[in-house]
Amino acid sequence: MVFDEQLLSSHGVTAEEYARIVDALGREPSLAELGIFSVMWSEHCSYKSSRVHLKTLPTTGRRVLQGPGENAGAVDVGDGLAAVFKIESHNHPSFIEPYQGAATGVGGIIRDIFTMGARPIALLNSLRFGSLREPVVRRTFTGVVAGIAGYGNSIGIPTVGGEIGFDESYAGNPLVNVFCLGIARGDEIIRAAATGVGNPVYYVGAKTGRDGIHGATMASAEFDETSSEKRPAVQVGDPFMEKLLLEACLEAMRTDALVGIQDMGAAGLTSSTCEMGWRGRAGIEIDVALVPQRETGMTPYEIMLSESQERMLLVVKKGREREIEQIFEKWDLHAVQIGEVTDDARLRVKADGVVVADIPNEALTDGAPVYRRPMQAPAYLDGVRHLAFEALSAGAPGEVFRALLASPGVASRRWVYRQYDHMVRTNTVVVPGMGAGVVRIKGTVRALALSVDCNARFVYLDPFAGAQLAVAEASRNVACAGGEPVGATNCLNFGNPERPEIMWQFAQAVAGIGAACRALDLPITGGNVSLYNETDGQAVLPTPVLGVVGVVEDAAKVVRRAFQAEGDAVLLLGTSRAELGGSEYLKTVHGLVRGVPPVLDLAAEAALQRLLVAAAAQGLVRSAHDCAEGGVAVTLAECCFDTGLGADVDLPPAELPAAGFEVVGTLFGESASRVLVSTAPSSREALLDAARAAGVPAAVIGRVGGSRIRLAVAGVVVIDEALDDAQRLWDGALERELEPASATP
Amino acid sequence: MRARVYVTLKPSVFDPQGTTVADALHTLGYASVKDVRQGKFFELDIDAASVGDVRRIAQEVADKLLSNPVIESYRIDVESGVQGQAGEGSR
Amino acid sequence: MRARVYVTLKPSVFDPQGTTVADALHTLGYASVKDVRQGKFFELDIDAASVGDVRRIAQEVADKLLSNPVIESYRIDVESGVQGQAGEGSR
Amino acid sequence: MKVAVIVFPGSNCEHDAEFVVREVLGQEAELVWHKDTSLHGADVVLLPGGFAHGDYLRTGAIARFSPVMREVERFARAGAPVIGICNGFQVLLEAGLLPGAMLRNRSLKYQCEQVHVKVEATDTPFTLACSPGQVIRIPIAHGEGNYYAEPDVVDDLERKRQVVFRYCAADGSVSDASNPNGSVHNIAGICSEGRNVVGLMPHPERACELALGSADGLVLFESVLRAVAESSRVAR
Ligand SMILES: Nc1ncnc2c1ncn2[C@@H]1O[C@H](COP(=O)(O)OP(=O)(O)O)[C@@H](O)[C@H]1O
Ligand SMILES: [Mg+2]
Repeated sequence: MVFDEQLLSSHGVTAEEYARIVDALGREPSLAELGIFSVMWSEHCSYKSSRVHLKTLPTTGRRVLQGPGENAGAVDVGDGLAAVFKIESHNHPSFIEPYQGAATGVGGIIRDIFTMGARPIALLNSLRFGSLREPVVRRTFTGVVAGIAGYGNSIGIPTVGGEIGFDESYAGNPLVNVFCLGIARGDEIIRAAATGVGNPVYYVGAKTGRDGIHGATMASAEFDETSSEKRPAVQVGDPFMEKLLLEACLEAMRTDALVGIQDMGAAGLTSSTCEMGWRGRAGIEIDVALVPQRETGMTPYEIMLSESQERMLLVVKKGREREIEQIFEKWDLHAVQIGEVTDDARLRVKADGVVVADIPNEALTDGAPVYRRPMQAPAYLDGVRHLAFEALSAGAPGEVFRALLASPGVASRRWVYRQYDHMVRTNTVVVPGMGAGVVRIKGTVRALALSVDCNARFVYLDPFAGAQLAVAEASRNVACAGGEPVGATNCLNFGNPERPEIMWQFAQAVAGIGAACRALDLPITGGNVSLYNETDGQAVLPTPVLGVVGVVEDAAKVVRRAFQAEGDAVLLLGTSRAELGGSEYLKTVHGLVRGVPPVLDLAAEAALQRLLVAAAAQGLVRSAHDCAEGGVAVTLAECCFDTGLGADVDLPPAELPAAGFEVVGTLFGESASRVLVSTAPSSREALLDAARAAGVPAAVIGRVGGSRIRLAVAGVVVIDEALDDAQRLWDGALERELEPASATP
Repeated sequence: MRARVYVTLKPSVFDPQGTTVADALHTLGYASVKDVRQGKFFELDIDAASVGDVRRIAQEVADKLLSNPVIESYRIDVESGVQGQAGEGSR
Repeated sequence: MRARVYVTLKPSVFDPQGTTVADALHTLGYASVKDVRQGKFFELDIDAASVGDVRRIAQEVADKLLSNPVIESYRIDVESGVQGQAGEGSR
Repeated sequence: MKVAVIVFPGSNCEHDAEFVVREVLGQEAELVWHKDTSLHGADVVLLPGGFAHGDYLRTGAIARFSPVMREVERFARAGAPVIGICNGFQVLLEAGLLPGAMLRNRSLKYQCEQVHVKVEATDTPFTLACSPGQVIRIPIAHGEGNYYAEPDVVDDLERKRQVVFRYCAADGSVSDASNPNGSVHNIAGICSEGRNVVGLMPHPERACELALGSADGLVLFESVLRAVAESSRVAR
C-alpha cells in the first residue's frame, strides 16, 4: 500500500475499500485518484448504505417521465408539461455556517432542476432545529432563514412553503432540506449524459477555488469536537452568478447544440465528469490546467475535489461550439472547453497534458461499494412506547390551547416566510402559511399544490408507521388544496448508519414510505439521503421528509385553509381516536416524546384524499385543513386566523386513553387522516352524500362565525377564546423567541 | 475613544461581491484595477480608561458579534494617533 | 499597489444596522460601547506607477461607483506607509 | 401601446411585467437587454424588479451604467413615461432620474407582504386613472426600500407634489404603524418634476389578477395605457 492508514482514514476509505480501488485500477492509485474514489465512494455520493433499501421504493407510474437516477425526477402534469422536482439536504454545511450553508443548499437544488431543462418556479424547505431557548440555536435559525431568503429572493424563485420542527436532538445538527420544482416541456427534458465521441466538454460558471474540498466526505461522517478544525473553506453562494447560469443554460438548451449538461454539486468536477460519462456509456477526458481557477497553485487533486458553487459541465455537439459560447457570452459568462468525450468509458484527468487520473467510470458509479449494514431494533423503543398517564395531569383545556398556539412547533411561521419572496413570477395562488403552497402553471388552467412534511416524533416512536404518516400527511395537504397527488420525493435524514439501531430506523422508514406510496399510488421520483446526522454519538430524530406534488385541474378551484363565510358548516372528516402518542400536547405540556404514533389506515387515507380532490373540483368545500400538530383544536384556530372568522364547534368525545384525559385527548389528539372542512349550507348535504359514498366518516361539528373560537366536548364548552387574543399568541410567538427586544406583546 | 473593527472575508473564501465590483469596473474601463475585495467596518465609540481597555473591548465584541470566525477575519484600529496593529481575530 | 476605500453613511443619515449592533451589544452587557456605525470598505489592487495615480484612480472609482453621495461619504487610504486623508465624496 | 421591459443581469420580475402587459392588458411588451442601445420604438419604459448585478454593491448602482440607460435617460428627458418598480426604482435613483436613495429596511430584513398604499398624485401617466387618495393593496418584496433624501429634498418633493404613493393603513390613514420599512414621510413612490418618471417600491405587476389575491395594481397599467392613447391622439 502506498498510502498510510492515516491518509486513508482521513479520506474515509477503509482498508477493504482500498483493496477494491487497487482491484478496479489494476494498480495502486495516485493521490488524485484516491481523492476521486474517496468522494465518489462517500456515503453522500454512492448511497452505499442506503442503496439496497432505496431500491424497494415504487418509482413508476402512469405519469412518471423520469424516476430516480437523473438530477431530478419528472412527472407529467398535463398539456405536454412536466413537473421536475427534487429535494436535497444541506445539513452539515448549514451547521458550520448557517447563512452560506443554507444559501448554497438552495443554489444546489435549483441547479439540479434547471439542469433538466426546466425553469424553476417554486422552492420549499423543511427545517429542524434544537430549542430556540439556546442562543446558538437562535443564531443558526436566523442564519439559515436569512440564507434561504438571500439566495432564493435574489435569483427570483418564490419560496411557497415549507415546514419547521424543533427538538433538542437537532441542537448540534440542524436539518436544512430544500425542495425545488420546475416546469419543462415533457419532450424537452435534458438528460445528464455525455455521448458522441469527440464532442467537446465545456466548463461554465464560477471559477474553481479550494472551497468545500471534501464536502461530500464531510457529509458522510458525524460531528465531534474536532470537526471545527477539519472545516474546509466554506462555500459562499453567488446567487447572481447562478441567475446568469440559469438563464444562459435555459437559452442554450433551446438550441439542439447541447448534448448533455450537469451541475457540479457534491464532489464537483469529479462527479459531473464520471456520472455524465457513465450515463452516456462514454468516457470523458479533461485537463485541469484548462479549468478556470480563482486561487493560484491548486493541485489536480484540489481542482477535482473542489465544491465551489455555481458551476456547470456541458457536452456540446462538435462544430456547434460558437453557438453555445455566444449564448454564454451574452450573459457575461465564459464557457471554456476543458476536454472531450472519449470512447473508452473512463474518466481521464490530465494536468498540462500529463495523466494524473485514469479510472473506469463504472468503478466510480455503479461499481461503488454497496453495504447491507447490520440492523437491530433500538433499545429505547421498549421504554418510550409506554405512556404512563397516571403520572400526568391533563391540564386545563384553555391553558393547554394557549400554550400550544404559542409553542414554536405550532406558532405562525410568518416571521420566517415574510423574509422569503413568495410572490415573484406571479404564479403563487396560495402563499406560505396556509397549508400546501399552490402555484399556477401559466399557459394552462392548472395549478400545482406542493407540500413537504414529516413528524419526526412519530418516526422516532415507530419508524415504519411514522414514515407512512409522513407520506400521508404531505399527500393529504396537497389533496386539501384540491390537488391530486401525482409524485413524491424524499429526503432521508438519519444518524450514523454504521450503528445497527440507526440502520434499522432507516430500513423501517424506507419500508414505511414504500408501503404508503404504493397504497396511495404515489411514485417516488427521486430524493436524497443524509446520514451521519449526529453530534458526539447523539443522533437526530429520524427525519424522512416527504415532498409531494399534486395537480389541481382548475386553478380557480383551489381550496384554502381559512374559513370563508359566516354561517358555513364546519365538518370533521375522518375518525378521531384520542391518540396522544408523540403529540405536540405531550411535548409542549409535559416535555415528553412518548407513546405510539396514531394508527394509519392507508385505505381510509386514500379514500379521504380522493374525496377531498373530488369535493374541491365540484366546489363542495369552501375550506379544508388537515389536522396535524395540536389536533382539532389547533386546526380549528388556524382555520379562523386568516380571515378573522370565528367558529363554534362541538366535538363528540373520542374513546378515552385514560381517565381524566378524555377532553384533552379529544381536543389535542393527533389521529391521522382527518380534515376540517367548511361548506356553504347549500352544499352541506351534497358533501355528506359524497363522503358517505366514498366511505369517509363525516360529521357536522359546528358553524363558522363570530369573533371567538369556541370548542365544546359533548356539549360542554371547554375552550372559549377571543379570536384576536388567540391570534396574537400564535402570530407573535416566533418573534418573541427570536427578537425579544423588538417584539410587541 | 473610537475603535474601528475592519472585517474581511478570509483570503481563501470566495467574495462574489468584490468580484462583481471588479467586473463592473472593468466594464467601465478601469482595467488597472486588478482585484477588488469587499469588507465591512464598525466604528465603535467606547467609554474606557485606556487605549488598552478600548482595544480589549473592541476585540471581545469583534469575536462575539461583529465577525464570523468561520469565514471572516478582522483587524482593529484604535483612534489615538497610534496606528492600529493588524492581526487575525482568533479565539 | 493597494488602495482602500472606506464608505460610511453620512452622519445625518440614520444607520439602522449600527443601531441594531449597538442594541445587541448593550443586551450582551457592553454598556461602555456608546455608539456604533457600520460602513463598508473596498480593497482595490491597482496597477499604477505612483501613489498619486493610485489615489486618483481610487478616488474616481469611489465617486463614480463605490459610494452614493446622497447618503454616503468615503475616505481613501493608499497602502504605502502614508496615512490616508479623509474627505467627502462628491460628484 | 408598446412597453419596453428593460432586462439587467439579475433582473427577475421582467417576465411578470411582460405577462401583465401582454396577457392581462393585451398590449405589446418587449424585453430589452441592458446592452441594447435602442428602445425598439416603445411608448413606455419599465424597469422591473430583481437584483441587478446581485445588488452586491448597492441596489441599482452598477445597472445605471448599462448602455441602455443612456436611451432610457433620453426617453425620460423627452417627457415619455418611465416606471421603475422596486429594483427598477432603485436604478432610477442611482441614475439620478429621481432624487433620493434607498437604505436598508429598518427591520434589517427582507420583507415580502401585502401593504396598503395611498395614491397621492393622479397627474402622472401611471396614476391618471386613479381617484385622488385611492388606497390600493399591493405587495412589497424588498430588503432595501427605506427611502431617504435630505430634509430639504423631501420638502421640495412634498411641495411639488412629487410623492405619488404613500404607505398607509387600509383606511388610508398614514402613520408610522403603516410604514413597513422606515421610509421618510412613508414614501412608497415618487415622480420626477416633469411627472413622467415614476418609481415605487411596491409591485403593482404582482397585483393585477384576483387569482393572485389582488388586482389593485392594474390601475397603474391602465393609466399608462390611457396616457399613451391620449398622447398619440394629441400627436395625430
Ligand atoms: N431517498 C431517496 N429516494 C429515492 N431516490 C433517491 C433517494 N435518495 C437519492 N435518490 C436518487 O438517487 C440518485 C442519486 O442522487 P444524486 O443526484 O447523485 O445525488 P445528489 O444530487 O444528492 O448528490 C438521484 O436520482 C436521486 O433522486
Ligand atoms: Mg445532483
